[in-house]
Amino acid sequence: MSKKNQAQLDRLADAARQGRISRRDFMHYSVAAGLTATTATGLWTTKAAAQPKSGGNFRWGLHDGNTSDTHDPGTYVTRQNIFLAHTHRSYLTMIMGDGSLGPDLADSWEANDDATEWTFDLNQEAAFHSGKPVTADDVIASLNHHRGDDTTSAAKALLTDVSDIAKDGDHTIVVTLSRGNADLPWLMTDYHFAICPANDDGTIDWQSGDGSGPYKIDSGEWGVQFTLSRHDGWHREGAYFDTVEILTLNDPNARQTALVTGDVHAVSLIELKTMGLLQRDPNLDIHNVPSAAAITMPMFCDQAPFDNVDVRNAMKLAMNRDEIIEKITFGAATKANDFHHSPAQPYYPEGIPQRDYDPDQARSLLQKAGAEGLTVNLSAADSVYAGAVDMAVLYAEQARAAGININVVREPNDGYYSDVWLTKPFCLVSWGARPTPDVMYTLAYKDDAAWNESHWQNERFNELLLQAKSELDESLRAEMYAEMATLARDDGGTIIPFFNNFVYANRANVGTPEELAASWENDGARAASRWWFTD
Amino acid sequence: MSDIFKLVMKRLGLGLVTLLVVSILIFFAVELLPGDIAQAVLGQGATEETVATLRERMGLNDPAIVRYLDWLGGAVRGDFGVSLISGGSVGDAITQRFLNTLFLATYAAVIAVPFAIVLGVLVALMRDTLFDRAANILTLTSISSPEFFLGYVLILYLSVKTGWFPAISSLSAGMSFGELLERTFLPALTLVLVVTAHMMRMTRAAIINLLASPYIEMARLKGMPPWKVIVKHALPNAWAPIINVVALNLAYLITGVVLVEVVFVYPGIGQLLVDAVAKRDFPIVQACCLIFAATFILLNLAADVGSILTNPRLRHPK
Amino acid sequence: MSVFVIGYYTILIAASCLAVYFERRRVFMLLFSLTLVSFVAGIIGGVGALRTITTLAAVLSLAAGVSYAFKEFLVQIARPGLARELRTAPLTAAFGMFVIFTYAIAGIFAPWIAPHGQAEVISTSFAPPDANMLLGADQLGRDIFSRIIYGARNTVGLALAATILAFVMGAFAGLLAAVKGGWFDQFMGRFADVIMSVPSLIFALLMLSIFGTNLFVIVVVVAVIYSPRVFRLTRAVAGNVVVMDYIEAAKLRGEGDWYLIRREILPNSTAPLVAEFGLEFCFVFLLIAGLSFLGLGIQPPTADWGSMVRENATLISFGDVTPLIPAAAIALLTVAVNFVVDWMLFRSSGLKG
Amino acid sequence: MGRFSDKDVLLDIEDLRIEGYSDETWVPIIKGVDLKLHRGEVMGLIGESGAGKSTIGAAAMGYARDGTRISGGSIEFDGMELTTASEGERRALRGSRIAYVAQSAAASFNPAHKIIDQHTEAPVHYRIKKRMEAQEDAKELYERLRLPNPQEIGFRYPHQVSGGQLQRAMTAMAMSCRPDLIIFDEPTTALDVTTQIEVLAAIRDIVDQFNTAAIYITHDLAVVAQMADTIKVLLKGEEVEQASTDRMLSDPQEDYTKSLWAVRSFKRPQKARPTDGTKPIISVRGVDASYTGGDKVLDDVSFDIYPGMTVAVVGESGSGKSTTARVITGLLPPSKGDVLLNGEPLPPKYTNRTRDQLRQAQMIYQMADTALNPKVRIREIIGRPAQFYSGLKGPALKQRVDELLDLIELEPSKYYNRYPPELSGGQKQRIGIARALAAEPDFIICDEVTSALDQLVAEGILKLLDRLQRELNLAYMFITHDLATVRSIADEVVVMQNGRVVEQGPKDQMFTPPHHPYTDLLLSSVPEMDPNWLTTLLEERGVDNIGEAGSETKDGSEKTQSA
Repeated sequence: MSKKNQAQLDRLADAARQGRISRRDFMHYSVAAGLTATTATGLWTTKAAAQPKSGGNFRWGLHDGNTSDTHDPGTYVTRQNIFLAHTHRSYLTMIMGDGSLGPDLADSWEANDDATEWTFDLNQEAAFHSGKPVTADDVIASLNHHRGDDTTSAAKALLTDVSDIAKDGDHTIVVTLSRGNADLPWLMTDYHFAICPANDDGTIDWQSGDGSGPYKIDSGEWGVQFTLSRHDGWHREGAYFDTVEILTLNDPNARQTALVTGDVHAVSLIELKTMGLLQRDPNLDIHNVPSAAAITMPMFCDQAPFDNVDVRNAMKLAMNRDEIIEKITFGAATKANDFHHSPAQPYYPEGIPQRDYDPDQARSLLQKAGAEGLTVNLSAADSVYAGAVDMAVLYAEQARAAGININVVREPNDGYYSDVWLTKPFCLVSWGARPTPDVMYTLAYKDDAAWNESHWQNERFNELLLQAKSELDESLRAEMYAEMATLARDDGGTIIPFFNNFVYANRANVGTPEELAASWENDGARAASRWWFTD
Repeated sequence: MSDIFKLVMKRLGLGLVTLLVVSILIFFAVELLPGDIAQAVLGQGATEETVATLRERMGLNDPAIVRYLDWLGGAVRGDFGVSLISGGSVGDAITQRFLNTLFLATYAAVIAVPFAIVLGVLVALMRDTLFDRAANILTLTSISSPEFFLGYVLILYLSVKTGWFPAISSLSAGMSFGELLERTFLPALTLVLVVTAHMMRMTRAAIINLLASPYIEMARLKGMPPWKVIVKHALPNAWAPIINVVALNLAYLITGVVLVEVVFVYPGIGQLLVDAVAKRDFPIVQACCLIFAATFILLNLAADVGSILTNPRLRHPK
Repeated sequence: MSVFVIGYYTILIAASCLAVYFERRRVFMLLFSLTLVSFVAGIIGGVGALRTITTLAAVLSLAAGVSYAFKEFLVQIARPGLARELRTAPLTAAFGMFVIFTYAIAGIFAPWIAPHGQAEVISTSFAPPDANMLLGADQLGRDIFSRIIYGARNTVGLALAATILAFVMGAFAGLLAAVKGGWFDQFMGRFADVIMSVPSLIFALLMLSIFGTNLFVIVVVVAVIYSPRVFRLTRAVAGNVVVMDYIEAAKLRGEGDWYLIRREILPNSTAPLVAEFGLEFCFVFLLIAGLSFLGLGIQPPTADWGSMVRENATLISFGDVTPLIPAAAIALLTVAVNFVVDWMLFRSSGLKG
Repeated sequence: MGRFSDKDVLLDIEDLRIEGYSDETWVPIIKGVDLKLHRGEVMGLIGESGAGKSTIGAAAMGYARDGTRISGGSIEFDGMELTTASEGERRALRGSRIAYVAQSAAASFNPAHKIIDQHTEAPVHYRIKKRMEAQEDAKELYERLRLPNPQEIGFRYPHQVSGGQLQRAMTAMAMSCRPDLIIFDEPTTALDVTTQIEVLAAIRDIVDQFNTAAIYITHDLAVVAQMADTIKVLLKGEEVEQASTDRMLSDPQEDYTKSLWAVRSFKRPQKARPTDGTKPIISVRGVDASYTGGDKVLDDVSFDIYPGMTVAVVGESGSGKSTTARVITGLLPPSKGDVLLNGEPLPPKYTNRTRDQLRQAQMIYQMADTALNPKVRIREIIGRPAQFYSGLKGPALKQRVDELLDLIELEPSKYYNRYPPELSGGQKQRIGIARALAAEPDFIICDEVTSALDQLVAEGILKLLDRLQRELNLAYMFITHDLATVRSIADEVVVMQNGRVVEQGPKDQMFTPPHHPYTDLLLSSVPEMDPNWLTTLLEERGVDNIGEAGSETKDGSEKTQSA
């Protein structure tokens, strides 16, 4: 390496330390200066990446909040709920920046052989903001809040297999399952399972807003703003900001303006169409992170013409995913491969060949199926996804090259999920992120699932699904998921064009870890405890 | 004076009837909203059982009439019930929001009303001059521009480009009054632009309308200078229409600012109402609508009383 | 001192002198004050400010010239009676009529004028303007110019339909109330109060949520919201007419209500009603734009100015004028209508102040 | 003319030309008028509407109303040329040296301020007097003008004071700076005769006392005869002639002036009631009536109207004349008593009457402007009743309309397609008559049909009505406050006061003494063409016994402008 390059790298490192350039830029310039990517990464970690430091008031603008939101974890639904919960409450486990599962309230967990019994050891230090230590009783009450006949929790379905939750001392709980589930610790990261202080009667006190998270609520108004300050003695690393303000900024323009003018330090969503323009602003860092949320297009496999696998595959081949991603999502999406398993989820199977736009092959498959000149209706509504109808229209245009006529049917926004989804044979659906492939497959691809949206029946797939669920050996499990992915890709009835990325931004003076958790926007909704000010 | 009292009482009575009709209208409108509140609360994770349980808990299984009468019984006693979704008292949910709205409305009104009237008098005095024409075109333009457009333009120039004022008006507890004024300056300015034009034009029109009156000619023939003719002889007789348009605009400042609240993320009652409609939270919708309706009725009443008080014919009966 | 600056002041001062010579006091005052303002602006803002002033003056005089020519054109083609009235129109009103005329042409002949379809994706997102696309492309690569042309048809057409319906309902009820009087009048008055006391945007929000956001519902809902205002005005205007002796004469002749409304009252109420129509049209237009802004108006991909503003509002922060164009289109039309209405009000009030 | 020497010329107008703006062009209103006024001289300007009297009056103050401009000539006031003076200089004269008294004091006092505040405005503005001094002065002037309660009346608002009093207060206000010249613009036209007389007396008094010059503008010859030293007659913006009052009355030179003088000569032979037992066509029997929630406005009113006869109902404003008409037409159902048509009782409300009953009683209104729908063509205004009652259509209808237009002496082809605003006042009134005739009625109520018209035109209307009565055997109920009209057209007279009939009988009886005291007051208050009439009357009755003091009208309410 020449001297000149060395000097240039030093300058880059300085700039990076002072927060003047982002990691991406650093990498870009370093590679341009002749370094290999690996070396550059190493350099970034050692020289450039600043050490987190404490202090400051972090203003955080969220794109989805409602005045009628509440502290009840059972009815959490908006980003405001979820992000606040990740800031002022704790979960048993949490998803780390690298996508692995890490400890939160639970220091460790282990299962019996068939994964029907899980034991969680709680952190001894953890305490609620009121000062009360977090005990097994609190955890049990919090989980039970989502169980039982009279619960109104939206997370009830996730815990149907749980037959019992018992405590083993003040800081240990044992969860018994009716069926083995190797993913239980992953499930515990679901945003509903926030731990609240228990009342004496075994219910929880969610009303007070007390929690054991990194920040405690000083004041707040739903749909408007919450002011929080650091919870001294939080049981985990982080929480660098002194205070955090969480603002609900539903209007995209207001949110963006607030960010551009420096009124907030980070926002949970930026408008895709302005992403390119914002990237030019040296004061901002834009993050474009793959997520596990997806757009799907289920076809009823038990109904003509989709009962023929060649037709299904022809439909899949007739889609130009790159164009859709470019035009509809402005590049803020990760190309999917017709199986509902995102790179942001664990056990992601690498090496399955990507299916691409191939109208000729699609045409020949249709010929084989004897379905040339196929005409189908595709239902869509913009409430599903901003640009859903445009996307359907674009797809119709692409499929014409394969000799497929797709009539786009615009459905009413209200009641789309009761009147169209699971009713119309071919429609557009938006899925939120699920923590593990198991949850996703069980919910929407298992043969007897209520939400089996494509009516897909594949014996091998269902068999593997059950096996994998209780398989504790990670490599074996990964193999199984890879096979399931191939089955879904080649036989399944669901076209999956893309996994939508999280696109969010922060001011350049906010330091972020190298790897950002992909479970939610803003580092898995944990920006408040993981990020810091660099100036 | 007793006549005015009688009139006020009569109008208040009519106002109450109007409120009652409004409440019935709103109740059944909310009732007719498609979609299910329990479903809305639970979102994507809803199952049939949880929805049923939640409906039961919210008391949605009673017939509509029973629920309305329940609510009415409470409302008459000053209890507007609890939010179906948050379970908190409606009064608590609304009070702060309404105070915020009132604050913004007052802020805008304190600037706009005197400004509009003085400007209106000035252009009436200088009618048919270049100044009048320019004012006419400017006010027409500001009336004709969508509020969100005005808001965005202000944000662009006074916030993004110059950084003089914050682009969003989030309020937090413990703000000083000065900070409060600075934070809410842009929405207030937008509202000022929207309502000033209307009031100014009405002031001008009301004054010019009177200029053909014999007593104005008399004042001129007494040798009074033009400003005195306008200010002393025309203005006192023009108060009734001016007060009316001021009242109308004040009502608008309170009830019609949803768009401005959205653009500036101001936590006013309009946003609350829009949210509540989206969530079908009937008690909140009902209470907000009644507040709006009552504001409208009271301001109209105030305008009528004001018109009477400024009219010597009615103030000093024969 | 550039040639531009020297030329600028030379022309201004020469024109001022000419004005003095021909004893045009107002012209002189205008020109000379402009000269003085230019001195100040030139010192503060430099040549750029002067150029802005020049551009503004050019735009203004262009608008004035077009308005004047358009007025003369109308005068030439109109019937003699109408032509005489048109001749009294001030330039602003002529400008208003010109704008309305242009919009009408754009709306009616949209498919022929617009170079591309309103939903047609012809380019990449936010493609800059070129020969093919006058104003560039929007976020989906659709031609903004074409969408604005279609927007004239959709937005204005919708507002027009809603206003007409509001007028039919409101005016009919108002006339009937004025003629019938008594409890019917009272009842209608109270009913109008009820509707008016619910803020229009909220009312629209509720109704559109209930009945869905299709065009028909929007028209009806907006009409219902604005008909009370029309009702009140009609009631007031007709109230002044029904006390006239000729109404008494017709009543004493034994004429029915319908005859009274149709033949006696309506012809004498049209002037204020037409003026109000213009104003209401603006309000309706703004309400619909507001609804679109909240996502409750005309549904995509139909081009509509309100939602075009909303869709692209985030670009404003980057100094991109795209979202301002449809908003300006809204403002321009309402200004134009108001100009014409102003003139009509002036004429109907007979005010020569 | 000998009383005034040329040295004392106060106002000298020469070749005054004024233009008014209408239909995009400036049209001449005053076409070269000369006027010379000396200190202390009172000049009467007389002429019909449109003669330009008021415009000249305003011009004398250097004031052009909105939409008019002085286009030529000179106006010299006390040596100062007003046409070239600056607006400020002209303004400084107004109120201080030249004052103005408007036609309707009720409209010309600002309703928002107390009378005395408006009075003191000019003196305080010109720094002639301090506010308190000006107030004292006002009270003194009020006293001189014989306003009741002069110490307090100024502290009332205009609407709390009656019309006659307001007119005097306005005269006092004009005097507040002791001007050299006062312009009186029809100051008594809007007043009842009994009120008019006291205002006239007060004005004449005060002008004499301060030796103020005055221009007195009116259309009423008898009034001007009382007030003016000199009379100038105007017609369409041009001077007809000028002479001293005596000469003008006794020996007018021009034909136009003579025709003005001759107006009062029309008189129709008086008819008596039929004696063959014919029933009255309309019979009002003991009618009481009141407006909703108000006091009784009619009290036991009874009278009969026989076919082919004219019954004049006279009284001042507020006496119940028009209310009686409303009861007869059924617009105001009586609270007691009833109305018979040809001996048959009529349903009290018009909505319950049959078409034929409605047809038989028609009405002609005072204000032709509001009586004819401005947006309907003449052919439909007249044709509609014919179509409505007789079912005429097509050519038959057209023929009937032509017939009717012939009857009212308007050329059918010319007026058939016109709109009312295109017609003159007299023509409009004729259309109103034709509309009533189109119903082929037996009985017509004429509500002050001539009071809004110039005298010559009114004369024509009266003659037309008379001719129609003879040809069609119509009965008229003639509501009027003008005794001259009564004298010329009535067969019988009903005198009303405060909702009561105080006297009724054949006309000749009514105009020969002895009268009911109220009738007497009415009769004696009508100005006569004798310049000494007012002086004589005041001597006979004493200043304190005229006008409101003499009558007993309930509130002395004024006749307000109805337009």
